[in-house]
Formats: sequence, C-alpha cells, structure tokens
Amino acid sequence: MQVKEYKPLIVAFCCNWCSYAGADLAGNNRLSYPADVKIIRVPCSCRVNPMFILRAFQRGADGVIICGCHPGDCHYTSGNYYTRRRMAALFSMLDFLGIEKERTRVEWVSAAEGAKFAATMNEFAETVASLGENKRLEDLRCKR
Amino acid sequence: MQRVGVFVCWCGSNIAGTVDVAAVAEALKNEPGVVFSTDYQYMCSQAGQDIIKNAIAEHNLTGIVVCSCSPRMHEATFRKTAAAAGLNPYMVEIANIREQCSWVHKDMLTGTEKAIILGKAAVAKVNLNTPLTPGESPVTKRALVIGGGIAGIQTALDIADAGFPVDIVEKQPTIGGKMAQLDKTFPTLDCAACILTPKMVDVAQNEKIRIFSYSEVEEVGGFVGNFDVKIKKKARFVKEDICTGCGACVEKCPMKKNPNEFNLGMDNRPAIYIPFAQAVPKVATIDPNACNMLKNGKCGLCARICAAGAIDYTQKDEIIEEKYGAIVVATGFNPISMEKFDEFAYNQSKDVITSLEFERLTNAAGPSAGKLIRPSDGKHPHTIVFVQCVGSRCDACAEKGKEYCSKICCMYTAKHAMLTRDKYPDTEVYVFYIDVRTPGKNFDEFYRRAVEEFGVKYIKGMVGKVTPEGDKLKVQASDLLSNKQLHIDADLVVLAAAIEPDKSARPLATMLTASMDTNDFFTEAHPKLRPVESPTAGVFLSGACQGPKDIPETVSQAGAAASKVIGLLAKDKLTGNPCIASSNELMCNGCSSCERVCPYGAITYVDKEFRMPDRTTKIRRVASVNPAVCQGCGACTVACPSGAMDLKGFANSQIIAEVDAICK
Amino acid sequence: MNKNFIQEEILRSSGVNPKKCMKCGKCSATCPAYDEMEYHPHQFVSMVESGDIEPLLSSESLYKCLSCFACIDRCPRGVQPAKLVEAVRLAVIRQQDKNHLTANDIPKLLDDETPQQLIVSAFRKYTK
Amino acid sequence: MQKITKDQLVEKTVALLSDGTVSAVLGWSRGEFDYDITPAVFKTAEDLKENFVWNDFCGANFSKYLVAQTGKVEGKILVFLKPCDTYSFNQLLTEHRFDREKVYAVGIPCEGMADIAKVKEIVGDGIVSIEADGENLKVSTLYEDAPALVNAKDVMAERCVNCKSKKHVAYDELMGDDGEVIESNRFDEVARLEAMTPDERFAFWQNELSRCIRCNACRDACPACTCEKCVFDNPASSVENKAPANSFEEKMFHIIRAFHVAGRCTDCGECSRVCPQNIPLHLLNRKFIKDINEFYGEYQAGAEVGSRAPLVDYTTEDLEPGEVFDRGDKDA
Repeated sequence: MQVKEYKPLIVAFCCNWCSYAGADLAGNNRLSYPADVKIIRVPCSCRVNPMFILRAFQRGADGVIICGCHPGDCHYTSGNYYTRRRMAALFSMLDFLGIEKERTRVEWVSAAEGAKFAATMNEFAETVASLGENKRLEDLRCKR
Repeated sequence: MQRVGVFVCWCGSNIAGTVDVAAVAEALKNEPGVVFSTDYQYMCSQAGQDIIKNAIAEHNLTGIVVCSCSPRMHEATFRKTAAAAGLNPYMVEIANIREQCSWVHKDMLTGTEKAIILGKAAVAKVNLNTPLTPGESPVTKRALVIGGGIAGIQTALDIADAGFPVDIVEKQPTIGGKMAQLDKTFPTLDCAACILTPKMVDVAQNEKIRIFSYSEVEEVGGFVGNFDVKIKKKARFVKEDICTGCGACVEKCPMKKNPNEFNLGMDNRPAIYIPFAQAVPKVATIDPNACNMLKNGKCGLCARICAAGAIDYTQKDEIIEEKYGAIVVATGFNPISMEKFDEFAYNQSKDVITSLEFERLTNAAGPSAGKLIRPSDGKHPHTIVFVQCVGSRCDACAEKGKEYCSKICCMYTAKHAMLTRDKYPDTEVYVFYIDVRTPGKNFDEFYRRAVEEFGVKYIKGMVGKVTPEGDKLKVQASDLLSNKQLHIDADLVVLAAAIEPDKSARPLATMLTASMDTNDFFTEAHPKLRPVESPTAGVFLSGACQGPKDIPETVSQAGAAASKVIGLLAKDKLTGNPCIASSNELMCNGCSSCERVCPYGAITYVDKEFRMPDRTTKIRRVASVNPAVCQGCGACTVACPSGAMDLKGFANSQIIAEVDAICK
Repeated sequence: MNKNFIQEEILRSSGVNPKKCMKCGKCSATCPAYDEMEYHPHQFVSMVESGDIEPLLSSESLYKCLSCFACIDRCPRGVQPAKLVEAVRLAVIRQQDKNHLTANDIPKLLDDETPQQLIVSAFRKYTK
Repeated sequence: MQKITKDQLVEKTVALLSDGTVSAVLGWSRGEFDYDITPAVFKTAEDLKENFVWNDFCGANFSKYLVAQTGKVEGKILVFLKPCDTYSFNQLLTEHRFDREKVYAVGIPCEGMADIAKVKEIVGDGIVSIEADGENLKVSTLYEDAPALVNAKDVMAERCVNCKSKKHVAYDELMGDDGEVIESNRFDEVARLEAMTPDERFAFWQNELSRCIRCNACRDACPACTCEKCVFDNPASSVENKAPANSFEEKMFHIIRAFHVAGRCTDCGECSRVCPQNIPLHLLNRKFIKDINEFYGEYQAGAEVGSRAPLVDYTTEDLEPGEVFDRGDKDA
C-alpha cells in the first residue's frame, strides 16, 4: 500500500493593495514559501466572508490565512478594522467548537513586506503541517 | 456557459523555467467552459496579444484567462487587448503563475502542479464573470470652499486661477480667518496683514470667485461631481451690493458697548460694525442681539445716516442652492477654552491672556494700537511669563485639554518673546517649556536667536499656579534643570493655548459623510499618500481642519487640495471602477448594516413596492448603492446577513468558485 | 526585599504608570511643600520609574508631602505623583513589617475615642 | 405561575379592539396540547375569548411576527411583549424591519416560562393536560390516575432560570409592574465549555450538532433571522440548503447563522426553545455575546433603538484576532 505523503493545503486571502503586492514582492525577490499556499485576491481583507473560510475548510483546506493592510493603513480607510473584529469573533467561535485555533490566522502584511509575507507563509505552513490534516471541519463528500 | 480561452505565458524562462507551460495549457483544456488553450513566449508582446485577439474572434470566446505575471503588472494590458477584440474587458482573469508560483518554487513538478491549480481557479472565476461597464457621471465644474481663512483663500485662488468658478462660504462677516488677527508671522516676521490682505483683495476681485460671507452650509446632498448644497446666508440687515463700507453708520451707532469678537473681546464695537479696516467684503453687518432697532424697534439711526440706503431692517436669512463638483473643507481651528484651567487664573485676572489675545495686543490695528500694555491697567508690563503646552499633550484631562501637540505654539511663543524683547528691551521675558519643538525650515535657528540674541529666558519646566496679588501675578513654577521652584512676580502671563478644530466641523462632517478622528479633525484618505483628500470622494481637506498646521504648511496643503480639485473638475465625465457593490432588492432587508460599515456613505435607502406571492403589494426599505461613490472595498457584503449585497467582479459565488477550485 | 520587587509593589499599590510622565515638572511647580523636600514630586516619578528607590525610602521628603493632591489635579498626563509618594510610604511601613490589617483585627481596635474615619483609612492603607 | 392573568389580558385587549385603538392582536392561541401554544392573529373579541391563552408555556417571542403582520393589517396591531421580547422588538426597530407607528405594544410581566422537556423528564410521556396550581403545575397523564404536582421553579426553561432582564425596554402601555435588569449567570455554561480542552469541546459539539435535522426551526423562530431570503435558501449563494449528510454541513449552518446574528442577537433563547432535538443552540449566540462583551465592552442588543452593533463598528485599538487566544491562555 502506498502511503500518500501529507501536504497541507493552505488558502490565503490577500488584500489587493498590500499583501497581494507583498506576495508579488516576495516573488520578485525569489523568497520561497511552500507551494501548498494558494492565494486568492480580494479587494480588501474586509471582503472575506466567514462563509469563504468555512467553505475552504469544508472542501479540505488545512489552514486559512487572511492578509490585509496594517491597521490604520487600509486603502479604504477602515476595511481592515472590520476584518479584525469579524475574524476575532469568528476565530474565537471556531475555537469554541473545538477547531484547532492554529488553523486560522490574520496577518497584516504591507506591499513592502515581501520578506514578511514569505516568512509568515513558511511559518504558518509549518504550523498547519504539524497539526496534520483538517478532520474537524471537512465535508467527507468533498474529500479527494 | 462561457466560452473560455486560456493563454499560458512563458515569460521567456521566467515562468517556463519552473513551470511546464505546455502541460498547464493542456491540463486546463479539460476545465469546464474552456474551448481553447495555448501557450506563448511573451503574451504581453504585440504578437502575444494578437494571439489572444485572433482566438477571441476565431473561437467566439466570451471570457479569457491569462496565466502570466501578477495582475498588478499586466491586468490592464490584457483588458485592453480584450476590449480591442470586442470582448468586455472585465471578462479577463489573470492567474498569477510568475510572482506567486514560478519565482517562489524551485522544481518543475511543484511549479507545474501549482500553476495548474491557479489556472483552474481563474477559469472557475471567469466562468462566473459578467460583463461590467464603468458607471459615468457628469461633473459640475464649480467648486465650493468651506471656510475663508488663509487655507480657503489660497485654495479658492488656485482653483479660480485654473479657470473654474469657486464659491467661498465663510460664517464670519469677512474672510481672512485667524491669520487676519495675527501680528507678525514666524520665522521671517513679515506682518500678517501685509501678506494676507492682498490675497483677500485678489479673492474679492477675481471674477471666478463668489464670496458668501456671514453664511453657513446648511445641507449637502449628492456625490462626487454632483453635490447639491444649500447655503444659508444669514441676514446682516445691510444690502451687501449697495453698502460702500464708508463706515458712517459704525461711527454714529449709539449701541457702542458690545464685545469686539475680532479683538477677542478686549475692546468694544458698535451694534453695526465692520470687523476690521481691510475686511472683504467691506460691508457693515448689524448684530441683531445688540441693535436697539432690531430688538425694540427704537433708533433707526444708521438707516437715516446711510447715504447709499443700504440698511434693511427687514432682511431675512436666505437659502441659496447651488451645484458643485468638488467641496474643499477649510474650517480651520480655534484656541481651546481656558475656562477650566483654574491654576493659571485666566478667569481671575485680565492680565492672564492667551497667545491669540497677545497677537491682538501687539497688532497695530489692535485694541491698544500695537502698544504692549497690561489689559487691566494699561501699564507697561516689565516681567512677562509665557507658558507653553497649555492644554496640549494633555492625557489626563480630556475634558480640559487635548492629547495631541498643537504644533504651532513653540514657534509663535518664540516669536512673541523675541518681538517683546526687541521692542521693549527693558522687559524680562520667561518662557516655560516642556520641549521646544522646532522642525521646519529656519525654525530652530529662529528659536535659538530668541535665546541667544534677544535674551529670552527659556526655562525647562512648567508653571504650577498663577496667583493674582495686588497688581502682580505671582507665578510659581519649577525649573527642572536646576531643580528649583521659582517664584516670579509677573505683570503679564501669556498662555499658549492648545488649538482645536472649529466647532462647525463636526456637523459639517456629518453632512459630507466625511470621517473624522476622535479629536474632530478630518481624516485624510491616506495618511501619507493622499493627505489632502477625504475618504469621501470629491471632498478635499485644506488647512488646520485636518490637523494643527502653521501658515506655510497650510498654504502648501491648500495648493495641493486645489490641484486635486482642478484635476477632478477638468474631467467632463467621471468613470468609476465597475467592481462595486450592488444590492439585490428582492433579498435586501433594509437593516442598515451595510450602511453602517460603508466608509464612503455610498449606501442610501429607498422605499420600494414589491409584489408578494399572494398578489398583495408590500413596501419595503431597501439599500441602494451610489455607483459614483462606492469604491468597491466589499465591507458591506460581509455585513449583509442575507447576501443581498454583493461585489461585482469579486462576487460571493466567484470567490467560492475559486476556493472550490483550489481545494478540489 | 529586592529592588525590583519594591518597585513592582509601589507601582501595583499606587496604580500609577510613571511611563506616562512627559517630564514637564508641573507637579513640582504646583507643590506647596517643594522647598521642604529633598526629592521633589517629579523626581519621585522619575526615580520610581528608573528603579532608584533606595534614596526615596530613607528620605525625609516622604513625610513632607502634605497629600494635598495638587500634583494629581494639575498633572496633564494623569500620572498622579502623590499616589506614588503614598505608595513609597507604604513600602517603608511594609519593610518594618507592620504592614497588614485584616478584618478580624478591627473589633479590638474599636473604642469610643478612635474616629471611625481613622479605621477606614487605616484599613484602606494597610490592606493593599 | 404568572402574576398577570389571562382574563386581565383578554379584557384589556377586547377594550382596545372595541375602541378602535388596534385592529388586530398578536397573541398566544390554544394548540393541540396545553403545552403546545401557537402564535396567532386575533381580530374579534369572540375569537379572543375562545382561543386566547396565557400560561407558563407562552414562551413565543412575537417581535418577529411584526415584520410580516404590520404589512397585512389596516390600522395598528397589538402585540404582547414579555421583558425579553422587548429587546428583540427594539433590535428589529433598529434594523427598520417594521413600522413602529403600526404597532401598539403592551408590556406584560413574566415570571419565567416552563420547559416541557423538563416536565416530561419528571412525569414522563402521555401528558393530557397541564394546569397552573399556585406555585405548581398540575400535570395529568394517560398513565396515572392522579395528576402529578410539579413545582414551576423546577421545570423553568434554562433561559428563564438565567433571565437577563425583567425590565421592559419598549412598550406603549405596561400592564403590571416593571422589573429590573438582572445580573444573571447566563455565561456560566459558555465559560464551562471554554475551560474544556479543544478535544472535549469538539466532542461536546459533535454530539450536540450531529443531532441536527436541519428543520430550520431555530432560524424560523429567531427574531434576528428575518432575512427576506436566507442565504441557505438561496441557490445563488453557493451555500444553499443541503440535507445533513455528514458532520460538517450543519456546523457550517450553525456557525454562519450565529455569525449573522452576532451583535444583533438579544439572547432571547427562542432558537433553543424551538429546537426539536434540544440542541443548546443559544450557547453559540451567547459565546458571541460573551466575546463581544469582553473584547469590545458590554453590549446588549436591543437595549436601545438605533445603537450600533459591535460587528459593524470598530475602534483603532481593537484587539487582534490572534490575541483572542492569548487572552484565554492568560486566564487559564
């Protein structure tokens, strides 16, 4: 029997104005991070609906990270402040339901922080990998 | 079903070095909707773009996915390509397989695998794309400047200079603002009036500029390019167009004892008055609370004396409605009230004054004709104590002072101290400071001159209390550097009061849906990169309404705001970003959640009639997004519980499709 | 008692955050007992902040403070120097080991002479 | 035992109907069993006298019904509001869900409602009638000749045991005396769960939520869930209704539902009252309320009309999502 090597699947929602550009900068500087990280571009971190996060977990993602502009630097002035409240509440709820808290994260990464982006992704991927597969939120019918 | 074309770019070896581009093109062929898939060395080159154009025509494509570099790089390029081929530019999606794939991953297998997944996500998204058209709105080529101080004056002049009509609304009877009250200006010591009044005259004479003095903004509707503004012109009981400003009425008015606001109440003015000699417009105004004719119907002297027949006791407030393309806020500042600072005895002694009062006392047109005297007895003061940071940098006493540094006090105090020593070398001048902050061209040099050349005694420490005793003011203070408590018998104490935004700013911000910070300063759209724009489109900020500023800074910000306004008014039409929010009225609850999170005030509510399944009709309140104001952040879409609010170009279904494609 | 411990105790029992101080000296400027004191109110703040507490513990200044609270009233940053002075006094008392009062001790202290106010303030002070 | 009687309510209502103040009444109507009370719209005095009920099982919160009913009635509709219902009433007004002018709200005191599940635990199944008898409920069953006496306090619903307020925050007319906001222990159960290990919590919720049959009763009774169309019913939302074939679907539903009402939920407890599977759904909402209180300051939805719900608000000093957990560790 062949044992399939476990590779975590990570969905990263990145704000178009900062972290998405930060990810581009990481690319420009050839700073590597695991290919398990897949980025979805959103206009602002406040566009991220909890539904998207749960959907990702449902479909088998092992970790979800939301990256936005640093508080105070939102392109839309206040979007990331709403993100901060919504995600604080949501993550606390997931924790309350017994979901490993390490699987969810919010990071503020500016367009200039390519190195921080890569480092964050490396560190997050490692954390998620050490937790193993997401079993508590996945939808069995959606499993590969 | 869409007909999707996929174009995988090699980017030379930038992508092809770590991604098997042919395999990616091949793999994506099997995705739903994909009818054409190819790869090419440089998709952004002319030849590459031709491949895209030809494929669109040949395969009747309704959507395309370009697997290439970051959309931040070439999304605009490929949108133009699509448009050139007759495809809606918003039917283009980019899969970022360079910056976020080939450049960060080392081996071919990993790179190719990830590129395919990113491509699939883009295909899944484009399948749900809909053609979008940017909204267009006309621009009313007229600007409104609220506030007629130096900030408003400069902004108005610069806008008018570019050929656009400008209206200034000023609540006082004259423009000029705080600068008109000042004596000299730091660090060059030009007289304020000498540099300001010519500008005021320019404003009065400029054909493009209308001045609504003694007026206030009453109501603001509309949005960028199309503001509808109601301006209340308060009754001044003098016909503005007839009054010649001769001043005969002012001289003859019997009701002489009213505190003169322009001199901060240090002397009196009649009930009918012109604030100062160089006022613009130079027109008399009757104070209805002081005029005997208006109060009791007895007198009427000014009407009899006025040769031009300008007096009109029946004048009423007038509402003027006008359309504007842009609004500049220049509401300025005021010194905070000293009422609550008992320790400085401001209320107990006339000889404890604020710095602005000191300006009037030293101003040649002021209550003492420029002679520095003690307000209580008119005697020459020999010992003067200046106290800095009164009410500034105040953390503990929110009800008394302000947490921020008021920025201008260090410099004007140095100016006051220096000028006093210059004109009256017999005076002893103390300045009590916590820090002396002098960032600015020639600012520190100026302060050093006050100390070194003019012998002003700067003492690190604070004044603890001021006690009036006889005709002296006992000043008890600490000298931190020599670790002593000082007791000074002063003749005059001058308080460098903190400054705060004008009280009219808060209601104005509500009218404009412009955001403010907790101190009531207007917030800028970006603290570094968009400092003169408010987050609300079409609203610009000039001067101290945005934060404490000195004159040079105010003037440069005023010019910057003007150039932003000119850039806006120069356009015939505003094209918006089509990726904006829109509400599905059938599902909208009208709950206001979206409105509360919208940073731009783009959401309003309308009552709409709906046909119910049982053939009755029901009127419901539903959200409506103003496409000219919405910037497309999407905060509302998450606040909306029913999912009625969605973002075009980043719809819920599109993002979920991407998630699904990635997680499949 | 080591230095850090005393510092922490003083900060805890006073509830003062000396880092808020912007070193304007208004506390000392306003202090009526200034000339009597070896260390002045602003010095209390900066010495406690830097942990230089030994000199304060043995200084007469502690008992020159009238607890008029003018410094608390006037301080623009809400640092409350008088509370620090009080806390240092308390630290001295603690070192003498007479530091605590429990509710059980109260009945035997009650008599017709002692004002209730005294008991209350002693209780407030010695239970911190 | 309720302090106010059915007769008092009927008398008041008939008077208001006959003098034309109101043209319809939202009240409780007799159901199949004594404990099975149905919300109903009464339009005549006869109907009221015959079918109106007021007893320890009149838990239904009518605020939500105003959204639909105010549009259907000419003139004003009378609604009875228990103290906890008034919060929902205000919250719906904040959200502009009905026209205040079309409602005549009568505040009535509430001594706490009974939970039929608790009654059944004591007396068993086969209940044929329940009558109030002083402090007790007299319960007759098919199987026992003599009715069982159950103390009303012993069978009080959890939400009433932990009642947060006996004060009416909205009414046009108040019957009886107004009470006070109560310092309740309503967050104790949430705190107990918080103190568990993640594995224990997961097991707890797995056990509870796996019983969900997705009947949507919680949603349909919830006064905060008044969406014209629920995302879970909307095919365009990509998350539309699905049968619970596995463990995650219902979790998704309940998390999203709780999130959608977070900051708006008044903690009225209707979700748990109507759940046929007795899932303690209110704990999810209370968790959000508890978090919001701790993160952003005390907030009671519906306490006043027009207040800004915490999740559509912010301060620049809010805590970071990561700190949510650090905070927990510190407490531990």
